[in-house]
Amino acid sequence: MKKIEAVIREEQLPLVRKALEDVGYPGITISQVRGHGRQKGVTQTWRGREFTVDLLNKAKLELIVGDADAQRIAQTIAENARTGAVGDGKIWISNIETIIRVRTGETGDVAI
Amino acid sequence: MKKIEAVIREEQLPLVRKALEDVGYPGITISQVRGHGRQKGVTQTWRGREFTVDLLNKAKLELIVGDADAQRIAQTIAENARTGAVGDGKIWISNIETIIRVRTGETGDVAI
Amino acid sequence: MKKIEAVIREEQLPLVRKALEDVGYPGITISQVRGHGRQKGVTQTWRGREFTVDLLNKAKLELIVGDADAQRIAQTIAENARTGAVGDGKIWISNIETIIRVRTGETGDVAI
Amino acid sequence: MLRRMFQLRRLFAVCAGIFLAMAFISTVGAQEEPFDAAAAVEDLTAGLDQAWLMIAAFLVFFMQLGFAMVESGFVRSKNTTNILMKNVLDACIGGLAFFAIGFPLAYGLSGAESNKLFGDGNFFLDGFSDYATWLFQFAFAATAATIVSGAMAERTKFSAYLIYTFFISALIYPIVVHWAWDGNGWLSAFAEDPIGTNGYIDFAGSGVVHMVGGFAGLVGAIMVGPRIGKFTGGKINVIPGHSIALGTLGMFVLWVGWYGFNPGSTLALSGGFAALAAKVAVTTTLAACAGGVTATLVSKARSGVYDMGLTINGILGGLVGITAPCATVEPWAAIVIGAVASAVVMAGIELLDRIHVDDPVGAVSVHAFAGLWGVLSVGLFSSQNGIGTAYAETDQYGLLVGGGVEQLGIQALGAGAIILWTVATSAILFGGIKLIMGLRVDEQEELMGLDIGEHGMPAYSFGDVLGLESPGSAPGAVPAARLAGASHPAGPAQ
Amino acid sequence: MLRRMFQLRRLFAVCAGIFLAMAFISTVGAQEEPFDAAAAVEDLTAGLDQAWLMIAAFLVFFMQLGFAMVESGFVRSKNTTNILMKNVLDACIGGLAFFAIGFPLAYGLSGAESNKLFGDGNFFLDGFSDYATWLFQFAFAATAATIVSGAMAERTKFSAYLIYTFFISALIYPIVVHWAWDGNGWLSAFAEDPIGTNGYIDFAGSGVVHMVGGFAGLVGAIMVGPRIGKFTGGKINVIPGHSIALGTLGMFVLWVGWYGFNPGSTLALSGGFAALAAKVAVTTTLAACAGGVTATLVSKARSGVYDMGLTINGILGGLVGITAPCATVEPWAAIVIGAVASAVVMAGIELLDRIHVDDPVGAVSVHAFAGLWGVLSVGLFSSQNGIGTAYAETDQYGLLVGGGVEQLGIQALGAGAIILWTVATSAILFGGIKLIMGLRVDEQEELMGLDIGEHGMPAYSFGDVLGLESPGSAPGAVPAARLAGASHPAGPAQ
Amino acid sequence: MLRRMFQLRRLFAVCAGIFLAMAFISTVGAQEEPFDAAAAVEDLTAGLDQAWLMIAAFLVFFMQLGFAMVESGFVRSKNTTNILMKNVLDACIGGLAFFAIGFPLAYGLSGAESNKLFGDGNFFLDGFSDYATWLFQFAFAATAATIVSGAMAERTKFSAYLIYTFFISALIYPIVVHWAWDGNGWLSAFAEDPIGTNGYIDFAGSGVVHMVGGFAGLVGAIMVGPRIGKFTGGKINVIPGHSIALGTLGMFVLWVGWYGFNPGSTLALSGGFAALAAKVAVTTTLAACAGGVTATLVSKARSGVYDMGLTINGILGGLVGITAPCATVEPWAAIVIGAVASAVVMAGIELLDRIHVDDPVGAVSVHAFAGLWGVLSVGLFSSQNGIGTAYAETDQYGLLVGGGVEQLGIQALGAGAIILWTVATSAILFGGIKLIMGLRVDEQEELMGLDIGEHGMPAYSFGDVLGLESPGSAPGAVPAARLAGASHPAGPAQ
Ligand SMILES: Nc1ncnc2c1ncn2[C@@H]1O[C@H](COP(=O)(O)OP(=O)(O)O)[C@@H](O)[C@H]1O
Ligand SMILES: Nc1ncnc2c1ncn2[C@@H]1O[C@H](COP(=O)(O)OP(=O)(O)O)[C@@H](O)[C@H]1O
Ligand SMILES: Nc1ncnc2c1ncn2[C@@H]1O[C@H](COP(=O)(O)OP(=O)(O)O)[C@@H](O)[C@H]1O
Repeated sequence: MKKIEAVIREEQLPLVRKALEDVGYPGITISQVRGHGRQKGVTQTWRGREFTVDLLNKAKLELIVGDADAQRIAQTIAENARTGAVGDGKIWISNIETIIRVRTGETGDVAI
Repeated sequence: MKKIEAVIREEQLPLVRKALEDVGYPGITISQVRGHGRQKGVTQTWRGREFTVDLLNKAKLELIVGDADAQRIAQTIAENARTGAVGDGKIWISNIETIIRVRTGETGDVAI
Repeated sequence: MKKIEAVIREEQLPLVRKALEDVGYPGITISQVRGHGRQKGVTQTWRGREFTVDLLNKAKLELIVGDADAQRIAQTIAENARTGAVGDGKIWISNIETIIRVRTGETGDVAI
Repeated sequence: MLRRMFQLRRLFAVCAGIFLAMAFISTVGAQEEPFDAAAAVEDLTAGLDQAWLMIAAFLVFFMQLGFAMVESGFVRSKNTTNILMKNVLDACIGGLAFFAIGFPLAYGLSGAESNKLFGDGNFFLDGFSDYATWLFQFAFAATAATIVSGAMAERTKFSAYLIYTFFISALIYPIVVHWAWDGNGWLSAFAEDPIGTNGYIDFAGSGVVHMVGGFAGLVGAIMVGPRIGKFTGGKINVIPGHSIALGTLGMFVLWVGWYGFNPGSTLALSGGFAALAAKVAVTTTLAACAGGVTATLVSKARSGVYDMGLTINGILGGLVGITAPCATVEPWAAIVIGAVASAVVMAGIELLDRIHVDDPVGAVSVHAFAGLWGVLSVGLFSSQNGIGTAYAETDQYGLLVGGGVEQLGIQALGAGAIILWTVATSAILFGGIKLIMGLRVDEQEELMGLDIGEHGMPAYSFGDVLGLESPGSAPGAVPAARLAGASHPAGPAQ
Repeated sequence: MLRRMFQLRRLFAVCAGIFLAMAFISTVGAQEEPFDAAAAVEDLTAGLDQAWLMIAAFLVFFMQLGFAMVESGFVRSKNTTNILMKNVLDACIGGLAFFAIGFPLAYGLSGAESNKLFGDGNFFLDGFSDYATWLFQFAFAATAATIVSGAMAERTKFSAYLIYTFFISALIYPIVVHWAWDGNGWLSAFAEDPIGTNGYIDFAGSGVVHMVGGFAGLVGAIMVGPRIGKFTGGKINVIPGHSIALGTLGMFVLWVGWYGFNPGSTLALSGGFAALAAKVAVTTTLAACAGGVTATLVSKARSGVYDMGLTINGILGGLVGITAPCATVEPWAAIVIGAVASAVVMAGIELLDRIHVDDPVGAVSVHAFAGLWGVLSVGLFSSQNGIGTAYAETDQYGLLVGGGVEQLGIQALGAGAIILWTVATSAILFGGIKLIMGLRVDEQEELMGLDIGEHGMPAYSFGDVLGLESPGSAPGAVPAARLAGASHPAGPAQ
Repeated sequence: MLRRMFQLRRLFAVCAGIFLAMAFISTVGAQEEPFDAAAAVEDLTAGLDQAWLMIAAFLVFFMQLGFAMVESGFVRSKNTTNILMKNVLDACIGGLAFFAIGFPLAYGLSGAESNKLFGDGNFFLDGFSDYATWLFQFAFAATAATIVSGAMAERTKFSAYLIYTFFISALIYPIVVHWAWDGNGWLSAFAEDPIGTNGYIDFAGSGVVHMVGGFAGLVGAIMVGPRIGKFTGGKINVIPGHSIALGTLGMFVLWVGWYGFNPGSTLALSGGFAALAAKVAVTTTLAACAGGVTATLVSKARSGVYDMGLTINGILGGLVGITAPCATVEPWAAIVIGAVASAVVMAGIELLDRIHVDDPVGAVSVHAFAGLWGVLSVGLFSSQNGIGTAYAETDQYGLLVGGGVEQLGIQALGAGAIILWTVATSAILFGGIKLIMGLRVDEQEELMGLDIGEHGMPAYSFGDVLGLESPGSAPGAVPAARLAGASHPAGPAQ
């Protein structure tokens, strides 16, 4: 099994989720994070003074998927999260050794 | 060393934490996430109109544990997070290469 | 590629970020978490009654870095997050198989 | 004395007002008629006094917001919608109930008289046209009702609460009003032949309003039981509220509203009452200040921190305490009464914890216990001059300022009667509800929060974008569960 | 009748007040002159009446806070600063516009007269010194303006909104005021020779204020179009607001403010008006209560939960509904009117969803639709006695209480005229803005939230420490983008 | 002139009120006595005037909520409880201090007189029964005190702040009141023989209240030093507040409260004062509107966004600026004064940043700088008619409207005296506190937030379930640290 982690723009999330539904996926866990890569932050203004916020809100997606599906699902995310401007985010994949479905106690691919 | 990640119902957290204390564990990191797997969301109502919220709040637990303890601790979590209904969550285990205790700079099993 | 995950005190974050900027790093993703290890919590007071909060707010950092940089960056974080008191946190490193830059679709070290 | 006379004058003034309006219409046409000073003064007097009553009523009604904010700040965010909606429905149901039944039972007259125990006329305001009085009394009734929601917060069924709130506004509270404030009430200081020398003195209602709400809340809190996790195996746990900002907002709103509650209880400005109202505003202020300072210093001494939650409760305790004696004590005594009230509140919170009664917002300590202290303090601190100006020339006044023990005894009697009535009727009411439909939400709902279970919506949603995609339920969509797990208790594995 | 006379007396009283101040100064020196009762009474009358008007104005202005809080609670957190600032600027721009142009168009007199269609004098308050009247009318104008922001929330350009708000305060609203409330207005019940028997009766402005705001909002909501994601392929989606606590806070503030809006519309207390104001306060209260209870019960029956959002809307609907008839109907009718208003609001929300008009906070349903109901209800429920006391002895009153159909007809005529004028002028105004500068923010900004795009700041920031390190922009620093992506549409890869 | 006479009349009226209450009691028995118009009018006058003073006091006290909300909205969430509690204790400690010492130093009379520099009688209100006056003055004192908390927010020790707040209410503010407003004060426009022609004119206290609070805040902000991270190596960093919603809420509450502050400063309605109060309400409104519009437009021009924080500060600046001249200038001048005040506030914020003084909420710019502008603007814009109505017939009035330079000179003198006194006493006070106990929390506490360090609780807790499990501290439990790290500086490794 693989774990796909994707950090994307919050506002692309609806699109990505729709695309995932179309290709099918076993489940997803999402959290709010902040970060920056090449993107250099945005300017905000507080009582007359401008300042740079260099950690921007992003959505982090985690999906545990079977080995066979990993590449396809990662591609789906990448394509739908893309706007072409800096700040689009990163996706990375790592290996998972065991998975347990809490409800049933099942483990292995059937538990994904 | 292993990393155990568990996504469980928020309301099961107290039970799980108590059970973990009973079996012993080195430390824990918890975050609020949203997700769905087989669970199809809940209905909410906003000014007269019902709608489905399909991302539900969950608690995500991360524990770095020694290789020997991983299975036992994952089982403890699974058993105590279980209600038997969809939405109970997933637990997955992956490998960790290095660990550093910030306070002392120690690394390896002693730093867990 | 490696993934560095660090759980540190929130109030050390500015220092750590400054140090990271000095040594250079490709990007970072930060989230708010709660946790405890050896630290036994703090006392709070609510309408006259004291209680122990045993899950403390921490900042979690995630950085995907090249294999060569992992050790150096982890050390930088450790040194700058250190106060010497319990609660300083943990850093752990694991392996990443693939990385994709969403904006361009590039993969591999160039996408970090 | 002033007040006793006033009751009669009120009706007269209102009638005069209506008469004058007519007179006015005709005189305007013939502008040059001789000036009738007496009629004009009568008109102005009615205008001034009714304006005072209305403005005071607006301020007292404003306290609804104060209660809603303090209570919601002191509960967890998952029960915020629930406590807010209880506060809103208190006002709404209370208004209709008090219109139909409550006010008639308190002050209603069938023929020319009611009896010593309850009013019996003017149902649905039939034949009653002193609207300013109704408005003012309604705002008080809404206050009494709203106190209970705090004591029973975070676990009480919404439907059960609605039934309760109807009955406190329609029955439990109005009867006490009749006893203590109607000219015919058996306890009333305004009765022809009052009990003892002065009758039971409760100027703005430490007993009539706050003890009724507070003791009903106590009974409710006991009967509904503590929240899950509050007391575990003899251990007292702490369940902090979710917003000190809302709590502080509510406290300040209540303080401002109290300037309607206490000074407004002169019911008039003319006839020298303005000076009395001003004095009441001062004693009210000083008691609140003393309550706040006391709680701050005591909490610092006890737990080493300046405890904002206790300070809010302490100020409110000071305000509740001064509500009965505000017109009859001197400023220095107001400070003492406020400080002691604050201590009573803190001791009450400790006590309830010890005996495992769970009052999430401190409503019982603030309203029942500090209210009781306020009622008794009339018998301890009222000055001869104070009672003389507001009620009647008398040699029965505060024990500690040399006025003998009689008034203290009557105050104790009044307090006892109010407690007895309130506890008895509340116990029957909550007992009945528990038997027939249950008082409490089920465990799963309590854990998930009542906002989701009873109202279908959390109170807050700060992560905009993450929530955006939620689709509306298209007709025919698969019905989703209201509670994530509750509706599938060990449902079939898929 | 009372009111008609009153208009003349007002000017007289103010002049008398100024004269008296002078007189007073001289008499104080010679304290022992004979007491002039008529002069003293005149002074007190002016004092009392102006105080009432001012206090009512303060309460009505307080409603600005109520609108700001309800509207911000009902939108997403990413558009909170935006809706708050729109509400603030409504008041600020509205105040200046109403001073310069609005009030003159409503009530201004050049020479001794205006015409039936608009006032034409006293620009910049030149030659006008009845300041209490201006203040009261300003607070009303601000109310009408602020309604629209809710209906167009979460997607309207700030600059476009500023232009609109200037014109509603300077032109659209004042003309309607002139028609309905000025002594020369063609619809006015205070005209020498009013239309029909009584003229158009709208005591505190269900039509004049709320329908104007509500229908302008309807036009605006249609012209700006629905929010992204609200209607997708024929499906009605739900976009919940971000804070029920703010919504409830706002509702209670509005309720309290309404005690200035309705009872204050007697414009005086003397001459028997105090009793009328008190009656108005009671009908207002009962309608609000009935609106709240109705929404609660209907929502429970329809969707199985006690729906807080609808309850808030229902109470506000009850208040809007009773605003026209508050002085002329009996308490029982107020309950009916409030309950029906609440039902109208709920039906309106449903209807707008169905026809794909996106009104994020329910402003159109609450103000336009319940306002229309309120105007018509005058013709249905006004009692003969009610109209007699507040306006004129007449045999034309409520249809359902036996007073014939004429008044209902006139009410319908008035409502029709208001709708026509408001819709026409709003359509031209919003159409013009759309053409010249655009009404709507761009898509990227709407998705990110208007707070960032228009105001450079999110409304909330709860994670302190994580934000601490943000450095201020040193001069010469690399300019960063306002929107994370918008300004680099497919910018060069680095 | 009106006001000067009024001071004497006030005492008389109160006495008359009490007398009348007595008279009334006896006459009621014998209803048919001849009608004494003079006595009745005297009673009504006292009633009306005291009611005005009380209602104004309630509104001014309401400003405590406004300050608490603006200040908490403008600081970070980790210091929210702290700033709220400082605001609450301001009122509480201020009330007791002003009762015991402050009011006596301001207005107290020993025997029949005080001196030009301070009052010296009526300590603990001994021998003083004009309660409405005390209440009104207390509300003003609480305002002056509360301003400082904002300027010193997010790093000042709570205990140090409590000491300061006692002294400003007991000493620093009351002395200025005596100088400027007491009939014996050396600057007072109400003195027998005032300085210059008219004396120092400060109708509602731009100088007496706002400059005192603002300059004390300036001294405090300098002496406590900037927050960690505000200025780093010559760079000016930005530390945004945590809630625009609370900031807006507070601003609107302050605006409403200002309707008590300024119009209430007529101190009466009778004797023609009602018309003056209404005029004051209008100038106050227009200045606030102009302040808001100015800040909005300037911020848009300067930084490209509609800056809500500046708009809030700009409106408050407009209100502070108009506070001194509100009674003596014409409406058009109020608009100019408000607009300039708003510009002064924005320039002040910029200036303080440049000279590295850290004022987290803009209190110094709003209250000290706009207050100073307000005081001077009296000498620039007061019309002859305006000064004549509110003070005395005179040929010394506003320089820019042709009244000569004298009044401007006296205003500058008054402002200078206030600044000197306030800065000197504040410097001694804060210097003493710094020496003896320290002004500032330690670094670790500042980083963690004062809510945890001083009050043992964060202000907010939105993640309910995750917090649920916290057990209460069972007796004998291992004592846990208050701050996560502070108490274990390099504690033993475990
Ligand atoms: N090396 C990295 N490690 C961890 N997170 C990263 C890394 N690079 C980027 N991110 C995350 O991805 C987000 C977008 O990255 P950014 O570099 O701005 O986009 P782009 O790939 O278009 O250059 C960042 O906000 C950050 O959260
Ligand atoms: N494949 C997955 N990848 C990531 N998270 C998952 C996955 N499956 C489930 N989850 C997480 O577990 C939670 C519960 O999953 P769900 O499928 O509803 O439970 P069950 O295992 O009982 O079917 C989800 O809300 C989601 O956060
Ligand atoms: N074994 C672990 N697994 C997951 N998180 C841990 C673990 N140990 C510590 N942490 C995280 O690190 C934080 C600090 O740990 P703590 O043990 O208090 O510090 P120290 O290393 O100084 O003893 C905790 O709050 C927790 O979030």
